[in-house]
Amino acid sequence: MDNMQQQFIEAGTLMLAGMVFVFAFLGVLIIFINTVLARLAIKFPDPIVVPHSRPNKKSKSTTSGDISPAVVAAISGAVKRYRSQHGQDK
Amino acid sequence: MDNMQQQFIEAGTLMLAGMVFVFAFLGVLIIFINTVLARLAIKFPDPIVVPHSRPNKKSKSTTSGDISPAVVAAISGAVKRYRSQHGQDK
Amino acid sequence: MDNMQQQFIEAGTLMLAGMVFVFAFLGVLIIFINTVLARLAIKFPDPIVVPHSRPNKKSKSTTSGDISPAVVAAISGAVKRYRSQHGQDK
Amino acid sequence: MDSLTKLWLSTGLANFELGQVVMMLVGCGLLYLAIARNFEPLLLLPMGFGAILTNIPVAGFSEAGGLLHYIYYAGIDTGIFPLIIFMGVGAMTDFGALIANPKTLLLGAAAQFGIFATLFGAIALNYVPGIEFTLKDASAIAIIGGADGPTAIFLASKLAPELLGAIAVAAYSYMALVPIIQPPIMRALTTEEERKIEMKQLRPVTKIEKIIFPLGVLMMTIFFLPSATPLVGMFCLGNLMRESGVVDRLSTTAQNELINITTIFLGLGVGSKLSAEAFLNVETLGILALGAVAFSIGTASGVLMAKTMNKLSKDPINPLIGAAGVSAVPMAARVANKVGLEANPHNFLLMHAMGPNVAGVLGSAVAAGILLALVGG
Amino acid sequence: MDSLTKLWLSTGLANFELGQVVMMLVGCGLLYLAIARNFEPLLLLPMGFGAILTNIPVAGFSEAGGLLHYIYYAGIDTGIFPLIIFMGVGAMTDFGALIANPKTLLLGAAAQFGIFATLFGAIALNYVPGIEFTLKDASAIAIIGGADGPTAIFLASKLAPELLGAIAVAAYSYMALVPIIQPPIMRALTTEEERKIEMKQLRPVTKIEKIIFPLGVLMMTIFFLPSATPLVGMFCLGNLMRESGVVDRLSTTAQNELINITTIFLGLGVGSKLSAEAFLNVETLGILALGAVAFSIGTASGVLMAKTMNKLSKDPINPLIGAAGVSAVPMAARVANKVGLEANPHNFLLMHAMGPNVAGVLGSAVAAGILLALVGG
Amino acid sequence: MDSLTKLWLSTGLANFELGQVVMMLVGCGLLYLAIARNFEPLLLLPMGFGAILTNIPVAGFSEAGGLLHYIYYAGIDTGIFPLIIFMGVGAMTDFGALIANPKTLLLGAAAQFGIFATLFGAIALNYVPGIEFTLKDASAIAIIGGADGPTAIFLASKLAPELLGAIAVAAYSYMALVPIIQPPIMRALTTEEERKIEMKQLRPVTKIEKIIFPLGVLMMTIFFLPSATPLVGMFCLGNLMRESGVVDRLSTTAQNELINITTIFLGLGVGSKLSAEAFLNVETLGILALGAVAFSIGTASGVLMAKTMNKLSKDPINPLIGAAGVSAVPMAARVANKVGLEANPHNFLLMHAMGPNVAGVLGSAVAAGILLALVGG
Ligand code: NA
Ligand code: NA
Ligand code: NA
Repeated sequence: MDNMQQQFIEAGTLMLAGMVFVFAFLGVLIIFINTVLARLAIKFPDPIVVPHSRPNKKSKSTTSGDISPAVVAAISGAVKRYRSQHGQDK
Repeated sequence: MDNMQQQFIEAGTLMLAGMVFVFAFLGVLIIFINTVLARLAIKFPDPIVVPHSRPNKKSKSTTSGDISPAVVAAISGAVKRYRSQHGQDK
Repeated sequence: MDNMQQQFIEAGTLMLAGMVFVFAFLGVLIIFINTVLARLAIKFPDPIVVPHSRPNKKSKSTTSGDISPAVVAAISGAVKRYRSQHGQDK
Repeated sequence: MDSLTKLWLSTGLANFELGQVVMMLVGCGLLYLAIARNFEPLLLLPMGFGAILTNIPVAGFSEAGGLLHYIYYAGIDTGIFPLIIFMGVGAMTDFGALIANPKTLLLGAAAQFGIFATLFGAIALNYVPGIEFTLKDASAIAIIGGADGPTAIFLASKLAPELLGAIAVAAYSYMALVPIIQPPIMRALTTEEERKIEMKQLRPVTKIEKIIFPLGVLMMTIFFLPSATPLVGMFCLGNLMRESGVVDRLSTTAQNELINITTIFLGLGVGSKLSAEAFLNVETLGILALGAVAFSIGTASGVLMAKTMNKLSKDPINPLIGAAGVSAVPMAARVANKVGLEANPHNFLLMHAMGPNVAGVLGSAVAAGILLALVGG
Repeated sequence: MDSLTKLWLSTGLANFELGQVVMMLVGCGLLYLAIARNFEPLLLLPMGFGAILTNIPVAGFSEAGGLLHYIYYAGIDTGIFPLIIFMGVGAMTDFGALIANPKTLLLGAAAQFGIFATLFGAIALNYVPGIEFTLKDASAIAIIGGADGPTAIFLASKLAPELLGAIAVAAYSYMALVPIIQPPIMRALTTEEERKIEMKQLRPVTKIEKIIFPLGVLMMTIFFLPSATPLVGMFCLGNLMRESGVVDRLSTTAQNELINITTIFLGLGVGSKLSAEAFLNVETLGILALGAVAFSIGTASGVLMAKTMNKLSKDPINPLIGAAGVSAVPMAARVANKVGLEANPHNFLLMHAMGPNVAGVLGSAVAAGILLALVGG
Repeated sequence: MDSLTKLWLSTGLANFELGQVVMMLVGCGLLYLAIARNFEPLLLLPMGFGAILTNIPVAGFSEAGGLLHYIYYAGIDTGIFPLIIFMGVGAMTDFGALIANPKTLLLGAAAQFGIFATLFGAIALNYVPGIEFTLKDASAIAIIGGADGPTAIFLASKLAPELLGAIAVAAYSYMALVPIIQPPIMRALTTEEERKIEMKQLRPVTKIEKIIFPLGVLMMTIFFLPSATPLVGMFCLGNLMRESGVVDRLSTTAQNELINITTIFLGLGVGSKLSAEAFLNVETLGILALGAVAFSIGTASGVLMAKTMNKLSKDPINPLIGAAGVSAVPMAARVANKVGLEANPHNFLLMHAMGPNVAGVLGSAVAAGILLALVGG
């Protein structure tokens, strides 16, 4: 079957071209990460976050019985949201 | 008015056919529930849930002053969500 | 350039008509607020809300260690929502 | 001066027609009902607003290229919006009470007599001069008796789009009026003793039953009434998403953001059909009258069916729960509960009334399918 | 070998045109402004990304069948996306400060002079070789002075779609630059004493006022300027959903998920208009220059109007709040507050500036309606 | 009687064809897998339901005017739904592990051999009578090996829409079967010692790297493979929204409501392609067989590549993480972790496996782009 043979050749070429391309593409991406990103990471390091300087980013409501105003606001927001979703029917 | 008479006959037939069909349909549904579903309910009963085996399914935060980590996570999630919704304008 | 001149006249007319209209429109709106709304405000004053009569509107969960059932419901709802969003992947 | 003339000619004042003014007042009336009287505000508020917008002269909201034109043809003419709403309602519906007491399906069936009797009535109204309802029109009007908004909009958009505005107004208004329309009928048809009847506590329903139920309903609809499968199918999809427990994030979205977004546009789109030509005529009065009749007959049929069943059944059935068969979920069930409490302060009928209530949703979707199959072709 | 040739011919490298490269850099510039400089990131991030995508050779994002093509024609060409955004903005807007001090509407009116003066300026720019703005173009450019993104996009998509990209870039960039553009103008036009003026505390506003206000605005727009009703109408619908208190779930969705979804696609769709042919020309430079002029004139007009009113009014008016009349909600109000605090550390102008700020939104929607009515026909 | 005949003729029972019944059973099978076996329920539940709906006689869900027809042509034929999903997945993806250990990109590349080997296999299947796959068909089938649902749907809708149903069924089923398919292959190709290898802890990754990474990926795709930019572009847009930190509300919506809404409709639309003619044939069996082969080859290639790299690299690489290169995020990474723990209870590979896992997503999007470029033209 001549047609089949040609299809196999096409499929084989695709396989070869495809795998070469995939490896080339992701390989270049490795180089990109190792050069560009690595250099950027050194030039623009993440700011060092002192936990106490951002007390409201993650509310430290772990101490029992001591709830910060932000949490209260969030809770009352959640209550409101909860009610608006469950209190109104259809 | 011949036309009106025919319309009445059509409407009457619709009424009859409709009500018969509705009763038949929902009646068969009763049979379905009483046979198929009833049998399924016996074959596949709900697993018996021992409250203590799933402590994190409904956090038992009713005891005052004792907040579980899951709740804290939820609260901080709510705070974050609250802020992302209210802190950014337009 | 005759064409330019005509365009300037058109633009000038637009400017004049536009500013007059904007002022007229928002001016009438002032009158609307000062008459219609002011009268409505007197006729239908907001109901006086005694804080204690609606204790569940804003849950007063500021007292440490005392969480109302509504808040607990909201929290467990938030926990559920949090889990459903974060527990299922892709 | 040219500009000023042009500006004047482009004002609403220079272009108003009387009908548009009246229809804007109708729109304001709907807003009033929604906001001040709390009449089904989720739909009536955007609908009233849509009625105002569509009647603005010059603006062309409902003409080709206008916002409401796009909304109507993309979402309502295609049936997509009511079907999405129905999916969301399915995801909100708990069939537990119905599965626990399947007899209540008969109450949901009986209440559909409101639909078919109204169809007859609509044809009878053809004796009134100025009213000329075809069988399609009559069917679309009759579905008001189903007391189910999306079903009514879906059927009307298929059978009688020119009546859609009036039908939606009537359907949602009477649904909001359920607490006023039903109690007198319920009291008139029952004795004090009957209203005091306490019912047996419902058995618990297993997860597997709740999962298989929507699939069974869908299969039956496929076998017997394919024309109802768009409505029933989307409803069952929503319910399956809810009960399966494996796609909670989809179910939550269907019940919240998706249904909310769709509701806004559905309301606006339905409101866009409230034009003067389509609404300001005798037929609208006829539709409003027929709607009241439909709700009353549906309520009465449900109650009478429940009375009959109470006599035949070994377990007692409080006839009041029959009224919940008209659907109008969950309002009608609450009304049954309230009227029951008046007669017997220890009698909580709410859960028992939820059975006929959700049965009524299925019943009217089935009725809509029958009308589509027999009249829509 | 055939495959490799085909693969090479299908790469971007083999097909790039210079203009596309430049426009991708423009897109990257917008991303930089959005991410590193926090310039209106909600729109500029998707817009910059859309600018990159639309300029990719071979990929055909903005050709028939491409993603951005669908987004643009379904959402922007029809006007649907800006109108949905406007509904959401309406649902986020509190008119309380405006109702409490209605005089501030005049500040919102005065600031619109930025629009109409710019229209004049755009026509004058026709003296520059390579620039040829029609009256429609000039009107679409002038609306940048309205400092309101959705209004600018809506009007530009109707009057001058080929300028939409440049106009949106200018509008959002200058809105982000409000804290840099406005203060020098504000300081130059006011004395230290004026900036120190403290204003009377605002009276409380009742619920009924807040509910009737959007309806009143809509009615006036219907009477006097139907061409503005798409913008004003959707804005008032959102505001009514907010204030009515009966459709909180719709209002919440309009303010959150619906506006978020629409913003992503609006940004991508606007970005798709940033093609080399449309953007890389002298006209874009003209538009950027006119935008800066428009913001400056608008700010100055607002401040001068406030100075005048302060002299005529019995209650003191701090002229700084006039600058908030350009809209750019709530940035301009915050700028007024900040400049006020510099002069008088106890003078909190934020709430007072919210009045002219939201008045500016109405004012520019009205201005857009006038331009549509007089130039759009 | 006429009505009854009409009603009977409109029932499903009177119109069923055998193929429809079988396809409904297939739909029920998908629902079973989704609900009882938890096989990718988010897509398989709506997809199974869509399969049932599309095969209902008379109802015409997938004919002009039917709900699934609109969904398919608006969302899948255009490619919009898979692209929106991909944006959401991008917003959910953390590339930190990949950036920290970029070598793992090679594992994601190696695993794509599953795709191209399957393409070869699909052509070989043309020897089987009744199967006749064109190169386009073969490419669409091969992408199953990418183990990425939206990519498979997107490519199949472009190259072989008539096979879309079978391809989606195979892709999602095998993705759900990853924990069953992969472990035996992983154990067969590795020694106990190799599975015990502990890897160096990953370095922390800075914010700037995470922001620039999606832009870098997009730029490379633009340079080398524009045909992949729809998929890669939307993915990178989502990821940029996530990592930029300035548009959290858009990112949250893309990860939640928007992807949920789209998933419901994508599932229904894909299910609508499960018609008897398209599914009940030998080709579907071939596709299912090829899918299993594709996953197995992909897994093996990843593991073998990792073994090779472990020998060449100075830092130890556990070969198990190579299996995660097929994507199927995050299931495949979890499988690698689990098999690793069996050999060494102190060896937590999850984070290390996330690198190749997300690399696999990029790899299969690149592979899809190659197939589109070379076969799609
Ligand atoms: Na009903
Ligand atoms: Na403005
Ligand atoms: Na992959």
